Amino acid sequence: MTSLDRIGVQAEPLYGNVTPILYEVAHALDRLLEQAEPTIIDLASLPFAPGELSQLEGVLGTGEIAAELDALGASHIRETAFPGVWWLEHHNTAGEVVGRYLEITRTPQILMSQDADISAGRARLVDQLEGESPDSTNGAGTSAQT
Amino acid sequence: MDLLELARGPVIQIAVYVLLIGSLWRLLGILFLQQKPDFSEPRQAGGLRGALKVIWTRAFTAPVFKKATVYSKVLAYTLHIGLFVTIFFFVPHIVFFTDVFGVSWPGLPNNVIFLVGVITVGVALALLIRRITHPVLRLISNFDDYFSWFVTILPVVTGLIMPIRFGVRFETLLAIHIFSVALLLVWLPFSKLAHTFLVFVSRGTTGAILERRGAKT
Amino acid sequence: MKTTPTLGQVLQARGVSRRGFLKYCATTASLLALPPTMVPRIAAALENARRPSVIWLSFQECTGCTESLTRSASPTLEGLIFDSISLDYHHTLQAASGEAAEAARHAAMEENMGSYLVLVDGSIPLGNPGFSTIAGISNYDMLMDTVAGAAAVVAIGSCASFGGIPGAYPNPTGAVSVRDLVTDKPIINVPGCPPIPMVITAVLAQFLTFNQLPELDKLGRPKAFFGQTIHDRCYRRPFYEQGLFAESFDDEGARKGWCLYKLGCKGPITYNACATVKWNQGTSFPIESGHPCLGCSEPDFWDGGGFYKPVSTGDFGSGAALAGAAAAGVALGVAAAAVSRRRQAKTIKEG
Amino acid sequence: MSTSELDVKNAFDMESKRLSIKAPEIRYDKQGDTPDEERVQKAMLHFVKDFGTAAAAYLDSCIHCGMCAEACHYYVATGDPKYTPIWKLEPFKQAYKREASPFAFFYRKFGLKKKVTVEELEEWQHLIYDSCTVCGRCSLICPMGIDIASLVSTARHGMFKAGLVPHELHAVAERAEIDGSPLGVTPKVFEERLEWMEDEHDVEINLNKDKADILVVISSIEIQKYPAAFAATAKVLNAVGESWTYRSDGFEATNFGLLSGNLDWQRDISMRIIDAAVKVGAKMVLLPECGHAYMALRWMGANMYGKPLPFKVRHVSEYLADVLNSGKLKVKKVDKSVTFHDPCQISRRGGATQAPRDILKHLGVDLRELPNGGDYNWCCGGGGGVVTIHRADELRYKVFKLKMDQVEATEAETLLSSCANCRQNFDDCQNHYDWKYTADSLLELVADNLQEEKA
Repeated sequence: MTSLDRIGVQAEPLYGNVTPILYEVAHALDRLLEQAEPTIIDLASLPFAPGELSQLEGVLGTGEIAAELDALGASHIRETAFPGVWWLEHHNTAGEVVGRYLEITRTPQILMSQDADISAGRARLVDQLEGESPDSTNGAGTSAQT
Repeated sequence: MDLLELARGPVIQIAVYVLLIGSLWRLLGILFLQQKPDFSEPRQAGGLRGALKVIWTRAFTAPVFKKATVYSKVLAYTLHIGLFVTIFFFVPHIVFFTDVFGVSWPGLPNNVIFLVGVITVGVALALLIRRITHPVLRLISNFDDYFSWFVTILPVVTGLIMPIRFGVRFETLLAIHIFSVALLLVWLPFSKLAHTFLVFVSRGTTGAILERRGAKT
Repeated sequence: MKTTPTLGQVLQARGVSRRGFLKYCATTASLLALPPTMVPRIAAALENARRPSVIWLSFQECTGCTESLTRSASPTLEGLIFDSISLDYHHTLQAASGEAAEAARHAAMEENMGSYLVLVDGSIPLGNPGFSTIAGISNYDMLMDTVAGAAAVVAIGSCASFGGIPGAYPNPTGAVSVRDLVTDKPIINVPGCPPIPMVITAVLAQFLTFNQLPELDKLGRPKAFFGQTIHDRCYRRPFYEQGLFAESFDDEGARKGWCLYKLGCKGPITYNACATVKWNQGTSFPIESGHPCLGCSEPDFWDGGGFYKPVSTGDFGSGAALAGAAAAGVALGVAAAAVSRRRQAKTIKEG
Repeated sequence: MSTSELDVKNAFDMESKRLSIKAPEIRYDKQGDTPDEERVQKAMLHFVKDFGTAAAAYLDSCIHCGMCAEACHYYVATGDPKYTPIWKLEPFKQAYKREASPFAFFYRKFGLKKKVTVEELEEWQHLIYDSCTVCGRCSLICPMGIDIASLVSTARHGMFKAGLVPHELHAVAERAEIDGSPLGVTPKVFEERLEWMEDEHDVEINLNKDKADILVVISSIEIQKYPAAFAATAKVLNAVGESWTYRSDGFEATNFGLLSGNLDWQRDISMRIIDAAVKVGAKMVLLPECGHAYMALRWMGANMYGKPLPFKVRHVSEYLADVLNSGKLKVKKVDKSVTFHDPCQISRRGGATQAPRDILKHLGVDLRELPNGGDYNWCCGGGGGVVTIHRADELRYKVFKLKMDQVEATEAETLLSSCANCRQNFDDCQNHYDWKYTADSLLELVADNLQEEKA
């Protein structure tokens, strides 16, 4: 699409790293169903040829759920076309990717509301109910999110 | 200096010097012995022609001896071809030779080399077993035979281990491989492995003498 | 000694949510090459971790290592390093200079005696102290003075780890590595020219998380990152196994992305994590852009005999030496034959 | 030393020495009373004294593959590994390594090779003499091209100097040196036998002519056992119309100096013929049906003489083939099936394999080649002086079975050879086994079937 594509070095379509990962995912799904044991695959620890990551992403496809998380930078979390297989991508505040994971689980841990956050939220709510003005609580809530 | 540097530097250098000095020493120590003229009336031209003829023809077995020697010959040929292929057609080796001699040639895929290497080791084991069990070979074998066997097969084994690793660092394995090659180079001129060059002298000598007589070579 | 807040407290004060913290922990696990199942333990440890004081010394260096670190794609420098460590001295980054800066260094040393980390980039010249000085203090004196009260020293980059370019032949400044000088403190070498930024942060993260130093190889490098060769983890490895090699930088093999072994790739003897961690926010690593690995994280890589010389090649010395050896062989052979012939003649004479 | 002093020491015990070799029930012979140490020293030094490039290359390039065993009739017939041809040189390797090899200095300095004992040499007497006919078959199987037969001959030089030769062989060699014939055929006996044959066969046999183109020699075996050879030779030469003669001062073709390993005697014996030939101005010396005589004069004669011989040397079969091919001699057709036993020294080692086949073609016989015959023929088992060594008889008979199988496989009516020594061995073994084949003379078959020139 750009002149970059005409540079001599091109990616061969297949180096063979994608298929083994897909097998690993299939086994992880077995474990999830039979033992309710989730698996996380750290994609950063695996060697990928140019194009293979997007190839893997393409094979896994897009499923029904996609979530955005905004904590210390954005995170994209979505279920792939294979239910139970989640694609997680963490970015830092500069927008750079800092981690890519495949999570084979029912719901990724990070989507769950965390006890610490729940209790902090509850405290805020109680404070609010105990007669603070709505304006000031609003501001506190905003600051906690960034 | 780490192990690999040692192997690639002084060790292989000294080994090559020893190989060179030892081989020439042995070869010339033989060639410069007395060579009495043969005054008998020749039946036909012998000399170089006969020498070259036998150097070539003795690579093959006379039909009458085929049955008796087929087992050892097949093994021996496989061993030699296996060594030749693994030494000269493994790409990293070719790269090495290119660096030394400046010429390059196409190599074979690593898995082919690996397979050939495994076959070579297998055949060498079969030959060793034969040497130990066959009454004739057991009788005539000495330290040179067994140690030369070991020294020859060691580089093949250390080479084969490299892709398997067994958790050892690549450098260490490469260094060990080079050490084993150095051992081979150092041992070669002083042992029966010198047949790599002496075979030409002994076959050639017989060829020159017998061809001159018109005798069977 | 003042009590420093725990990391948990720092993050909380900054209003970072638990999710953000978990995300940070996952990234840390990834950094430390720990399995994702370790995240809860990391979280527990980090919550209670106290920010260590860090003093960064720069000697004969090019600032490439600092550049590398400040471009770290891990949790950003401001997000991780400055939050989780207390960088008390870094003469390139800090605002203070001259005596004020040196005063900050001494203050940090005194406050954290025995527990601070010293990060060093650049090699130390022993030839003449005047080759490299900071605030009039020679590199050697500053290093020895600073490490005296340190918990550990992290040598960042090949210069600090092994001598690097300044230490390459002919080494005009008499440059040496930190390991050559410091013998009584734990030293972690993070070589590379520059080192992979994630590795630097990972070492800090491990120190921070578990208050311990990573497991090291014999060259003092964290095994988690330097345990395997580039060759081991290279995506082009299948081509090596099939014997498919690029012969030049513009042939078909090069275009098809075949193995660069023949073009001098030092991957087989270079221990580093480039092939998996990659560079530039995980974009790629040199082999991916078609250039062989130079082996920059290995000792003396500048003097290794040529970047484009394949690794299996040996050195047979000069042609003259070989010719000499040949001449010696010839002489010995002829002499041996002569002696034998004399002995034979004697036998014949004596009958 | 004298042959009468048969210094027969008892057979020595080998059982305690070498696990792999069975102790043979044979005695070992020693000549003279040289101390053992000196015997060993002499054997070693005289083995290597003539070592040139060829022998050195041979001993240095052996890879111990053991294939030579498969070519040796002694190994094949017995299955005993000690008969492996190269093993027969084993103690002599030490001599080579210490005295003449490129690294001899180190071998001497550090004693790298185990010292040879006189007991070993005695044991090897059996391997060097009793069980090697120097037939050279092993030389053809060796992948390194080592001529093992020539090494055995060289080893005999050492053994002779050490006085470790089987007595009978030593005795016949000494007699040949002193009397001019291994079988005591003095010139007087020679002349008597010649004249007897002249009468018996009514043929003119030239003797002691001053000048002749061809000097004819004969082997003592023929003189004593197959005297018809006199007549057969004369008939042929007369028919061709050659100028030829026998000489009383140079009639003996055999050379037991060569077989026993005494180089000086070998030279003396060869020089008798050479001197006689030079004296009569011969253009050719015609050798009789004797294998080692061919090797001794045809291929070694000039080297004994020290310069090229002023005459050609031909075996009678070569001569016959020549005159038959050129039409100078004509023969009648013979209607029978024939197989031919090639004498090792003439065919395989000497290169004259084609000649007898040409002759047989002219005779028109049904030639049935021995299986694996010709250049790869099994030795008769009596060559190299072995037939003279009585203690080797049993082994010789055993080995001869190979020959019997080979001959029987052809189902030919007649067995021919062109070596009196082979024929002698065939006769002896025929007697031992009560075998149906007799080895006949090729020369006599030709002589008996000459086409009369004028009706």
